[in-house]
Amino acid sequence: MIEGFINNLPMITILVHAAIPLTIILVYALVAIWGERKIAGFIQDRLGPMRVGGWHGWAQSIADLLKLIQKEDILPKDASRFLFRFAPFMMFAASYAAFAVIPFSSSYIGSNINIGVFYLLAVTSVLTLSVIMAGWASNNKWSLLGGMRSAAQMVSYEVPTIATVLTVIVVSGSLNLMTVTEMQSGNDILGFLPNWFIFQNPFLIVAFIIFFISILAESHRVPFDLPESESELVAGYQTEYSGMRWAMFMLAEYADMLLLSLLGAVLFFGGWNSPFGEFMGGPAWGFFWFMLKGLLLVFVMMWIRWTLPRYRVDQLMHICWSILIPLSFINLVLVALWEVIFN
Amino acid sequence: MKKPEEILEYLNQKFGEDQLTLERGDIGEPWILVPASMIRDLSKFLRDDSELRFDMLMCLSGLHYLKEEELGVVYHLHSTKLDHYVTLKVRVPVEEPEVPSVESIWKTADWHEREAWDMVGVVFDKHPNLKRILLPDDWIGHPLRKDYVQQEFYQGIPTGE
Amino acid sequence: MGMLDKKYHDSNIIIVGLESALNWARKNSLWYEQFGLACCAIEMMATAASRYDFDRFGIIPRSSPRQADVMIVAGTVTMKMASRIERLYEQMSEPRYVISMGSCSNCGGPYWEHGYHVLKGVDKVIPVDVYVPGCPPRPEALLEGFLKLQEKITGETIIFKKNEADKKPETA
Amino acid sequence: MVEILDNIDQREMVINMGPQHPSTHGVLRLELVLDGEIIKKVTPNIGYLHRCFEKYAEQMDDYSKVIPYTDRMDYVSAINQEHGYVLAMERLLEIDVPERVEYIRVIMAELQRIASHLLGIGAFGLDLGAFTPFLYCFTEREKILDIFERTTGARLLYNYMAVGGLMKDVHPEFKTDTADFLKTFRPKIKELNDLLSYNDIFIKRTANIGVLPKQVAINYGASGPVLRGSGVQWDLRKNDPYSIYEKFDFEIPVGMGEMGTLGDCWDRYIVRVREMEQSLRIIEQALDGLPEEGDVTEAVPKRIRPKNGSIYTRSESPRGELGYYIESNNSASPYRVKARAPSFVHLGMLPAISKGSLIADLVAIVGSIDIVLGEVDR
Amino acid sequence: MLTDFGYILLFIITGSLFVGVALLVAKLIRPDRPNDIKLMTYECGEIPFGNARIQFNNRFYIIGLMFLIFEVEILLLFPWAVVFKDIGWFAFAAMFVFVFLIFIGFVYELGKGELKWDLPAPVIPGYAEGVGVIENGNEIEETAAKDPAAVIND
Repeated sequence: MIEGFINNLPMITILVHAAIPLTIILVYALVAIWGERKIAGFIQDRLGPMRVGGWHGWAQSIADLLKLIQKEDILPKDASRFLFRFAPFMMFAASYAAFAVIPFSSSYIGSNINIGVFYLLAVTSVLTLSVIMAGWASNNKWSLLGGMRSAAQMVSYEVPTIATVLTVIVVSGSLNLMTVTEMQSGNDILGFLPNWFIFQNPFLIVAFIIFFISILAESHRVPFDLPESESELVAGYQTEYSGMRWAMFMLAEYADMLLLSLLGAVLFFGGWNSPFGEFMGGPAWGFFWFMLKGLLLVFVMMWIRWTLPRYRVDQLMHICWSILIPLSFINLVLVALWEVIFN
Repeated sequence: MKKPEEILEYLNQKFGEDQLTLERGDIGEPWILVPASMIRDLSKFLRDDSELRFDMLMCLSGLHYLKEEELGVVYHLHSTKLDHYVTLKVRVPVEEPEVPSVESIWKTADWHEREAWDMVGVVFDKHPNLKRILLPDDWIGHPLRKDYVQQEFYQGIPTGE
Repeated sequence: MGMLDKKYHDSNIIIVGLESALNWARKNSLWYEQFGLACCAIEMMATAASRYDFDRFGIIPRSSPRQADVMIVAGTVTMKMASRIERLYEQMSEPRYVISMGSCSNCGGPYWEHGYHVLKGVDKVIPVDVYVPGCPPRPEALLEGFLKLQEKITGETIIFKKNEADKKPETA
Repeated sequence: MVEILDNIDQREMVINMGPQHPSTHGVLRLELVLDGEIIKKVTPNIGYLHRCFEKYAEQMDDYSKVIPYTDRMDYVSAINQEHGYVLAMERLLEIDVPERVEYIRVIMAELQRIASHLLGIGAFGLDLGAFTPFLYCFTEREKILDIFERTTGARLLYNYMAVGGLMKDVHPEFKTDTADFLKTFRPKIKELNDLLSYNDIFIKRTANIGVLPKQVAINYGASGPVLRGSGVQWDLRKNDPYSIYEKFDFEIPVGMGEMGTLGDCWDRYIVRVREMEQSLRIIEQALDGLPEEGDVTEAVPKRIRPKNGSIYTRSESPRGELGYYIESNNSASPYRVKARAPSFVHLGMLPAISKGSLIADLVAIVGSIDIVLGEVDR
Repeated sequence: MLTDFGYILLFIITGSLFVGVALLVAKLIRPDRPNDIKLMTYECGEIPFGNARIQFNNRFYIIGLMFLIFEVEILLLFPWAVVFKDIGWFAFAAMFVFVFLIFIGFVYELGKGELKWDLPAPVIPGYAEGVGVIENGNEIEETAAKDPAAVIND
């Protein structure tokens, strides 16, 4: 029995290797849901969860998760059975598969493939599919409207996302996320600034702003949260889902939010490179810096959610097609021009 | 700023002497009693005449007079431009509660008349869709009638305690 | 047939431990269905606002009945609304509770005598767990109603007892 | 409903924005015929909260027993409902009311107007997705409810006014409490303006939506902020002054079409915000003029038996013109009490002003006409 | 020992495995008492009528087409972006021509108004002296004359 254990030791390490991002996402999701309610409470000068599990209700999301496990899972009679069940699988599997290429620290990356960015963008467009599937399958007018809106929104906002990611590829010259991060180590711009891409090329700041707006739309955050807008479409494409299946959608949404923030951190803010060069450089510190940058972006998303109202569908499309896309292409040309002239 | 009496003389010149009478209770404000058949073209005249310009129908309420076996409809009109008020009252026997609808003249009358039909049972002819507005469509009887008896069960749910 | 449907005869340590954990979770994350009928709905909104914050107890509004645990019947239930309330209650997913808020939904309230269109108490249509008296009840009374419901949930058991008392409504 | 189903072609969808919906401000059902997301036809369905107010008024054996039921009609502005009914009774019985009672009634009515507008504005922001202004407005509203609670004992439905006076006098620190509230509330309106009124997304979502032309508003019998939003200079406190409103000077804010065409959702919203400032001015002047002595219950008649006759009196409730038509036949119980509710009339206009808009606009239009279902269904 | 893409397959499997295990555990614990009212689709408390699956009209087709053009464009730009640093000016010139051509097509598309999504064409009720409120039917023709794409040609 022990030999069996030893010679398939690598199999265990592989399984553990694949499960690390899973634990990161689960812990992050629990903390993020509790954090969002605390931040909302702080912004609206109320307390947020307090009573559950002692100090400041830290166990609130655990209670929510455990309760959702006990909730009955209703499969409406005239919903199409297979698609209704398959939508959460596809959604979470797609967003989790994208975590394979995120370089969490210099010593850990899911799989170091050399077309990392390309693969990541391909997989996130599968999310659009699963949202439409959920909307259409539950045969409910509200979810159909939610699904159709999200079809238009996520499809259109992929173009500016990819265009801005392209500007970074122009500067970095490689698709492998690990090499992209390695290129941003050290800090010799103007002496003290860490040479992250956002400081290397002025037009990349414009690219980051466009990128941030489009990932807000990609992960259905206010002011673009039309697919499951609370006040118009009851609960959008999630109307018919209940219990653990709905929890999967919630988890996938938060995971998608983290994924796109981490992508932004890798491309623009130098992944696991610490802002002080070699001072706090090692792989463990790298992971800390990387998660800090990602969570900062997630915090800004939450902050925006509790301040701004929501756009209408046609205004949303107008922003994307008439402002973001032309701007991102012009920005692409300018970045290329700047690269050619200066280095 | 016309008084109800002046408005009545002005109308009498137009519609003939015997039709309209000014009545006054012991207390409160006077009203003009109008025969049911005349109400629509009287209202059109009240709204479009340059002297009167009653462009706002403030309130339309249905009543049931048990002793006289009659249904009443009260119109309160107001002119925003010339700032004067008038109250019209129409009384029809309970057996054939037909009153011409003024919905085409003041759009607000649409819902008020549906409510009068729902509550008191006054039928407004040429009203676009005279259906019950407050009570469910399969409700029996008109509740604001003085002799209304409440139904025991509605779709199996007891209405009493 | 999930575990929560069955009643276990032997109450060993695992079942008791699991049951208290499940009850603790259900107790601490009661999501109420966001719809109000009348004046009590304004007090429900005031309870959800900053001063009497619901969120401290982990209570957040959910607009679709599929994801809601508690249905707060806040206001007067009329005859026309009774069938809708019944359907909404049925469409909620299973471990669900009802708080009847305000004397209108408790027993018809000020409209019990001549209210021909008012349903005299929502328990004629759906089973009620906690009655919150008052017209409208103060936000503290509604919070007290929720605490009473939480006590009731901790009392629920999946172990078969001889004198199995069925759901006895509690007055807050 | 069946006839709608027959004549819609395959691409149109009939949907129920039904009694349970986050943004219908209560139990209102809107049957929408949609093409994609554009609304072809809206039919409001009301009656889910019909609580037989008029039948109750006829069964009560005393005129003053109707007052608790007038509270429950528009439960967001209960004081103004009582004020309307009490004014009608006093005109019917020709009672004149002591000065101190009039002043207290005006202060309470204006405080209630601010509280009601705060709820209307908060709910309007909530419909458009802005969650935080809703809670800021509720925090301010709680301060007003504290003042009401110390005076009348209740938070929402007060039964505070009596025919010819008040149930009881105000609590001793009434003047200082209200003065503190005035001081703290003024900067809060400016904060609300920065957060919501002049927010670019809010303007995009509300300008040029649900346009109600001036003449159509009058023909539909609109009143209050909805009529003023369409540019008609009409406020009962100024044009047809009741109680002691002619003693105070305040302007009537009117929609000017600043952000789009005249009479759109933004105009109706900004009229309510500016009206709150005017109410502050009225309260200030009323607080200075409040006479110290005078028993508030001296003019309350012991038994009310009006001879037969009828009266129609209108007062300016936060939602519009609230009218009471009372008919008496010299007995202790009223023969007929008809309440003309502004929200009932404004909801009647909804199909006309929301044809051809999107669902998101319909939610904004329902929020901008600020209806309360207790008043619509009575 | 797994190749890089093997890891990716492993990630996909663990993702769906996690969802499967979570739903399985939930299936063991949660009660399951379906009755026909509960299984009816939810429509704000009403009985739903008419079917929910209507064919959405053609604005999606236009958006899909436009998306396709840009997706293919970016696809072709990816290899260019990777090697851009080594080639320099020639790469920039080639890209500029390519992007400029598609940009002209895009500007034409914007001008023609095809991308005006679900533009609402509100019908504002009119008022005529002596007639009262008229549900202004011909409003739709007027807006059509001004901006053909604004009104959805049904």
